[in-house]
Amino acid sequence: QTPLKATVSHWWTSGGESAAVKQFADAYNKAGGQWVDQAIAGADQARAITINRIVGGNAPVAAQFNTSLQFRDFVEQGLLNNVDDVAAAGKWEQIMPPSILQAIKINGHFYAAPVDIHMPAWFFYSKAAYKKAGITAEPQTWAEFLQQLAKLKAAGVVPLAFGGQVWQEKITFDAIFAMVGGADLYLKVYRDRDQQAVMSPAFRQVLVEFKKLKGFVDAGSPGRNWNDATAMVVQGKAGVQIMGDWAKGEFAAARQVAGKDYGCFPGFGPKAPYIVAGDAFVFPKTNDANAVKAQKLLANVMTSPAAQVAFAARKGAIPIRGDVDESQLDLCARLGLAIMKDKSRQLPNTEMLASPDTTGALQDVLTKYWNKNQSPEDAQKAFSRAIRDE
Amino acid sequence: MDHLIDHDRIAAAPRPRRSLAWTPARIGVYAFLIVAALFFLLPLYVMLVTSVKPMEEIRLGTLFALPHNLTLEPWRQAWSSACTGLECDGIRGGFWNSVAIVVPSTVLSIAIGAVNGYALSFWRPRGAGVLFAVLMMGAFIPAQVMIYPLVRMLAAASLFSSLPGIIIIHTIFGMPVMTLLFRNYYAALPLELFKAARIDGGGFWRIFLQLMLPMSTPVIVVAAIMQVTGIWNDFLLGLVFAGSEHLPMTVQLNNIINTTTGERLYNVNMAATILTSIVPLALYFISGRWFVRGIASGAVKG
Amino acid sequence: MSNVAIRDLQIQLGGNKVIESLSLDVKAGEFVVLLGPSGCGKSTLLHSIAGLIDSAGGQIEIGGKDMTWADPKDRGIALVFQSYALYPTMNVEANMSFGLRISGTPKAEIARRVSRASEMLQLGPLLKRKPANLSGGQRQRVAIGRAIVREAQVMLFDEPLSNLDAKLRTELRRELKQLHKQLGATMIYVTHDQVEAMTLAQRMAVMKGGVVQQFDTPDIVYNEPANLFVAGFLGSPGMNLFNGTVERRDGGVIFSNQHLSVDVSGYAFKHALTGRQACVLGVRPEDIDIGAGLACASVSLIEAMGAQRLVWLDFHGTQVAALVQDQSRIETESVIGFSVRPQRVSLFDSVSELRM
Amino acid sequence: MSNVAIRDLQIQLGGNKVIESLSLDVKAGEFVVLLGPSGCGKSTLLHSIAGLIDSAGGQIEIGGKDMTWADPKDRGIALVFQSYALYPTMNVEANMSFGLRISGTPKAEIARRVSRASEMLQLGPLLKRKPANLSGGQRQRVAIGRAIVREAQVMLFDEPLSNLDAKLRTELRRELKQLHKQLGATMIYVTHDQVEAMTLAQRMAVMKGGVVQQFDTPDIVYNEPANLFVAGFLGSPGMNLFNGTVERRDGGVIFSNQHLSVDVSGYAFKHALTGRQACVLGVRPEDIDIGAGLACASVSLIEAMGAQRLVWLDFHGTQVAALVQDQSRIETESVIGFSVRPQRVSLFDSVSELRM
Amino acid sequence: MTRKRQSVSFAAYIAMIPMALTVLLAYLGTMLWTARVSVSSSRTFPSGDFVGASQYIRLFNNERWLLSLQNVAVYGLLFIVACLVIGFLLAVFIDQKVMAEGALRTVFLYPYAMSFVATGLVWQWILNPELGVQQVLRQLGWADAQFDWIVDQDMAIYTIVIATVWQASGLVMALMLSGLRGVDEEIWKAARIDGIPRWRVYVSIVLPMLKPSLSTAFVLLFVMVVKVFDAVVAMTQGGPGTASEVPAKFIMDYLFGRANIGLASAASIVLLLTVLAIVAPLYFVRSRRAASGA
Ligand SMILES: Nc1ncnc2c1ncn2[C@@H]1O[C@H](COP(=O)(O)OP(=O)(O)OP(=O)(O)O)[C@@H](O)[C@H]1O
Ligand SMILES: Nc1ncnc2c1ncn2[C@@H]1O[C@H](COP(=O)(O)OP(=O)(O)OP(=O)(O)O)[C@@H](O)[C@H]1O
Ligand SMILES: [Mg+2]
Ligand SMILES: [Mg+2]
Repeated sequence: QTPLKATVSHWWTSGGESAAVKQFADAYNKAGGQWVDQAIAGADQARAITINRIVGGNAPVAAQFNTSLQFRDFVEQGLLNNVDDVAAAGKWEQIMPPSILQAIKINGHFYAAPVDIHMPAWFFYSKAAYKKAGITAEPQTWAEFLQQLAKLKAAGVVPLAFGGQVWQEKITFDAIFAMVGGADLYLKVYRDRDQQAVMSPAFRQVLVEFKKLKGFVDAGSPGRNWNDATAMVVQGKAGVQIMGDWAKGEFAAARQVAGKDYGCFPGFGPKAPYIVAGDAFVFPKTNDANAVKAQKLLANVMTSPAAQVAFAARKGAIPIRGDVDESQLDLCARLGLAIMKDKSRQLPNTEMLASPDTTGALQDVLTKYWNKNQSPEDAQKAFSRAIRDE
Repeated sequence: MDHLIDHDRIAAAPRPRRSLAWTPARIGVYAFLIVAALFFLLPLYVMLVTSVKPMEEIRLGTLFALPHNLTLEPWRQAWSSACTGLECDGIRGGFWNSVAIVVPSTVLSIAIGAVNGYALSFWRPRGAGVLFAVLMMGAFIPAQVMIYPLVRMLAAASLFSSLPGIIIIHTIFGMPVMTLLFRNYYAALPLELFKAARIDGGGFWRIFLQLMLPMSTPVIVVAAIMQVTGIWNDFLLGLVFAGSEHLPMTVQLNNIINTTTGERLYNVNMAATILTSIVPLALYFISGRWFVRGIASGAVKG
Repeated sequence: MSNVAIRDLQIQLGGNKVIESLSLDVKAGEFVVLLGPSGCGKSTLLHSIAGLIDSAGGQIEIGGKDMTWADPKDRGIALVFQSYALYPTMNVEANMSFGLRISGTPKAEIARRVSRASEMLQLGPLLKRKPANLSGGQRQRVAIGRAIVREAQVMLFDEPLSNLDAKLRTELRRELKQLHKQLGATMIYVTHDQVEAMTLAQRMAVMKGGVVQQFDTPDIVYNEPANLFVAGFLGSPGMNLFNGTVERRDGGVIFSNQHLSVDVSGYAFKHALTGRQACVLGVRPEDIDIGAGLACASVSLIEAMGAQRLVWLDFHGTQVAALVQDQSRIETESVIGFSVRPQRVSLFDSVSELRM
Repeated sequence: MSNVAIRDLQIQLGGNKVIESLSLDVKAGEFVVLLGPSGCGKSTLLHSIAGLIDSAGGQIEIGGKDMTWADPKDRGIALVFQSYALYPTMNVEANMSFGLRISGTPKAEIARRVSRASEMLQLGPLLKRKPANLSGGQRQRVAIGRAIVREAQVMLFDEPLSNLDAKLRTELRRELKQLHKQLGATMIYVTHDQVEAMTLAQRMAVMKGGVVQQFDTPDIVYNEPANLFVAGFLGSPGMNLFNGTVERRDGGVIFSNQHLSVDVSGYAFKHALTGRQACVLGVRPEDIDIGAGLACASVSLIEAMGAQRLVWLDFHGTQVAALVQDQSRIETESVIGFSVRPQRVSLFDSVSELRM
Repeated sequence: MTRKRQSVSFAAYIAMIPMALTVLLAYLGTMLWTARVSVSSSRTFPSGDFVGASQYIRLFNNERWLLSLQNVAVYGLLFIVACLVIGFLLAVFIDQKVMAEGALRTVFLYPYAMSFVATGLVWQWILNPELGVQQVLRQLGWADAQFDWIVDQDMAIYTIVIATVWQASGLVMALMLSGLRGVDEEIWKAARIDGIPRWRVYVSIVLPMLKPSLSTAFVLLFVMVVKVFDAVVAMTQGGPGTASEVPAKFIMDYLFGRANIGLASAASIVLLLTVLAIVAPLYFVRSRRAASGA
């Protein structure tokens, strides 16, 4: 019997990511398949290639997307196969967090296999820098956090390691939004597109607080890559960075250990919201029976507990399911996995709630507000327009 | 008195080659060139230095400093073990694919551009002017906008995901500029040469191949510089149209450099970038002797 | 052996009407020389015969076929460019053989023709040089060679010898004449050298401003110019011209003005002379005898020209040139008598400027 | 008013030794004409005087100063290029005035010079045209104009009139002479036109293969050529040459060979003749009298040349040219007698080829 | 117009076939396709509906788009002028029979061979006030050296100019050099006789003779301007804020990241029309001048 050949397109190209994706490949090969890797760096790029390959009649067996609305158009065009039977067999409905399910289950069918959960708004801090500034505990409130930033500043370190690129600005904003505005407001604005909520004083306050961070970033921040910002924390040049959990890879590369050299917390206090994002694979439509079999096998293998934990450990993410062997995971991931058990703390990130177009428009609004002298009121108006604009 | 001055002059006159004398003007020339060269080399210096530093040193952010612990590991890694997805074979993997794409694409696009330019400046077939105008407009459409319809066309012609497919695509995208380049070059040649060749009974192809092409070396060099560089460095079109068996080297390069959320190894990135550029750089260096002087010399009084 | 017939040719270049309406009939195998002042349209005419310039009107017939719109290569012509137009990337040999190679002439035949031309033009040692490394005259010879090897039915030469020394020029002149005999090709030849024109031409056309002024044998053109322009243009210097009147008197015909009077009784008038008529008398320098005569003039300049001398006389304010063959002593500033040979004069109507 | 002195000049081009060792002394204000076969190095010489070609040895002195390595612009020269070398993107006016504008000549002065040159060269209506839209002769005139307006101390002309018609050529010749007088500039002038050479030159240099063969007044060069080459090169055609021996006999000096014998008693030998010596006798076509004489030859060709005719005689296998002035009847193929004017011959040593 | 020559070789028409096919299918085809998509509500995939000018309306209500146009105008002007000037100067200076001509040529040309993905990063570092030139100057004791354009709202676009000029002027140099080498030696000689200073020869004689090369270079640079993308993404990502946004990046964002090819197509069409509006008059003037033969 020839192995089930599966071309898999994804954008995991760095060393750590390669190690992670290898877990999937090994698992798949062991399960009787043959993994053909198609790595393409850059998420936008990779998705564009996938689109074109599908159009040109040369689709991969599986293609990576973010767990979001990105592939909604594919479904509407009837370009994807569903994996309903795998989902049913694997009891996805029960084991997966609702925000993920919401993204992959469209019109009652499962069109994607989620493979990891990223929390894009962790707070990483340098223990050395905190020591230097005389801070001993993680902040429990937003106000406390601001005070700590001020202390760090006084101690001569850059308080907030910040990469001034739109997507990083957006992550930071969403973190603040979730913390300061609360989950309700967050959902009202992002999910329900509630104009009133956007124009509310509470939202205005979120904007104001967000902008306060501007006082704690250094002059070199605009355009900085996230990993350069992380490097500042690694070296103790900066105090805190708000970044996705993939940043742990940089700490690891510098041989720093969570809890020892640096700390991580997902928000302020025990009830802080936990923003959920992640990656998923979709399965382009094909009539080739073998390919369909391969797709199902892939969906099954990639969501299996063993592969999940092996993958997440190397990727810096957390598994999509709780029933895994946590010992392989690091401190932060274990913390995340624990939080995931509390469904009330989960918040979907914007990509899951709004179309890529709208998300982009929001980024435009935020970057302007962050970088220019725009009043919060004007930003509110722009925000409301961007949300309305479909 | 006159006598003496004459002797002085003779003594002072640099005997062998006047043109190499160190006049103030010449010193100025060299000063300008050296300053310009330094400016141009600055980024390369940073790239080179970065490529031989370990990551710890790079994180320090001392950009211009020479490496403390010089390491060639990044180069080795870039060449043979950097990961792009599952494979960790460095950038060497696509080298021959790139060659297989670049050589025919460059030759074909230059050939077609030269023929077009030649026909446009000397023969002016009816309607060619309009075609050329539209072609030039086409140069301004972002290539990415064109990809989708082109994919469908090539798929319809069963050329999608094949070597001929990507060669055709590069030829299409190169055509406006190549045509323009050659058209303008030929427009500057004396028309009498063309007339003489017509009298000699030269037809369209003869005149082109035996008279115009030999006179085109400088512009062919420029065209080759542009096409080889452009096609060698392209990865988007290669990625979309070449099919997975023919992925060019730059796909690996891009995969190594362009990671979004994985860790970034700047030293490997720089080494990989420099390594990938070796082929065009070699071309630049070699091309020099083809910039000959005085093409029109002796052809026409004017 | 093709004739060349041009009818009502019109040519515009960059907005200028260079040739307005030109007709010229060159018989098959004839050797025709074009003469005319610089910029009168000679090169333009040759180029349009060759099909290199589109005509704005009229017709060009070569070998009995209408070739007005034919391709240059189908006209059976060869052309020596005034500007040489050598192929800069080819050596002399390749420059000459290019056309033959294109037409697929056998190698041996090419070699034969090239070696013959290069011998005739003394290009032997230069065969492997590129045009940029040649002197002006050498380039010109290569240009001639390129035309010669084609052995075309109609050969067009645009001032082919202007950069050559007298010796070579004389030789080549002879060789071209020889070639003409041998090939029997029709030749149209532009030159400014009147000796060349006289010796080569079976007929010569004198042009001015895109219009043919006279087209006849050299003898007739020289001795019986059709109009004042031709009279003044040909010869170096041209005819001496005297304004005056001509009338029947004392049983003869007399030309006279204030200072001069010539008995032109033997003159062959085209139309019978009626009454007294304003006219211009023209006489060539060689037809003025110096030393004796009724008219007196002072010598203003003597130009030695090797075998002979050109004496410029100041005759009541007009300069009169006289060609003196003998070695007799003449001094500048001296006053001297001269006479006009009456049987050698030409008369032109003052108004129409045409020969009477 | 600068002299030009060239000493032992050596020039190499592309590996060829074009000029091996050339010396030439041109006095201040002199008008010197360079003559020589195509490719003998005339243009090369002019270019090296102008400083456009680096010499491989020797010295060039202009106006008393060593200019061997001076910049062209510092040499006080103007040069008309054989290939014109007009600036293709500038119109005629700009071509002429560019150098002046650069040197900061006042506007009025520029206008004056340009208008004078363009009048002299009849370029008036063409001032706004670009070179590409001019005829060959018009381009040449622009090239002359560009040199003239510079009013330089030394003016170099490389075949400046080769593309012009005879009439214009005569006029310009006169104008250049005039200009020379007026400016007093030193002029070195390359031409192939012997009439031009004869009429313009104060002295002329005849070159061959990069070596000056004779440098003297036109009269002397024409009548007493220094060697066989000059004898054959000058004149069109050149001297008729007869091999033979010369010896003192019967109280006189006699040149003789199998068929011809000439009494050259009056000949001014440079060195006294000793015994019998092999030599070459040269005589110009115009010094051969036809119709009477001891020698008989058959007429092989008659070339009409307007005022005179060139009769080619077949004299025992050698072609002898005779210039005939009168209108007497001569027919080809007929046998005719001729004689050589003994007072006009030149004698050359058979071995050294130098004038005896 | 006079009658056209009828004898244009048949081969000339054959030779134009590849160009004709390319133009008709690839260029005209995609232009029409793009125009069609721009009046539909297409998102990730083209859809066949018709929504009139609504994408265009949305486009022109988009601040970022308007800013992009403005930026690209400023950028384009500076970039083209700088590249032409520097490229020409480099070509001229290299043409002075200098030593190591080949090496110098390569030095000026090498940036063109390097992917901006990496060199853009290097430029980002060099220009970064905390890492690059400013920092070095300060360490050298020039305490208030200020060179922070890349993080400055008003100056960021100029840093893109610097980096792209660095990349492209070598190419202009090569183009100019190929033109320069086609200038007849005799012209130089004539100018030397006329006593024209070398720089003046270049400006007044050679430069006009290089018009074809110049116009090639100009079009090339213009295309680069319209398509400028890599450099912006690699150096500033359009920032700080939207200070260095450019149309090509806008189009790319909407084409892929934001999955709205309708809007992206509308933007492409607008861009194309803008280019036409700039180029057409130039073209018209030129062809008029050529026709009048002056
Ligand atoms: N660039 C060059 N490289 C090699 N040889 C050259 C070069 N230029 C000229 N020559 C040779 O040098 C010789 C002298 O050339 P030059 O141009 O001075 O001749 P010239 O006397 O002006 O002849 P003409 O009367 O034909 O113009 C010629 O034989 C020519 O072939
Ligand atoms: N491309 C052109 N555009 C405009 N006018 C032109 C063009 N070419 C030539 N002319 C003009 O046409 C006229 C005839 O030119 P042509 O070259 O035929 O003269 P020519 O008789 O050969 O003169 P020459 O004896 O000087 O070579 C000239 O007055 C010239 O200025
Ligand atoms: Mg002409
Ligand atoms: Mg010469």
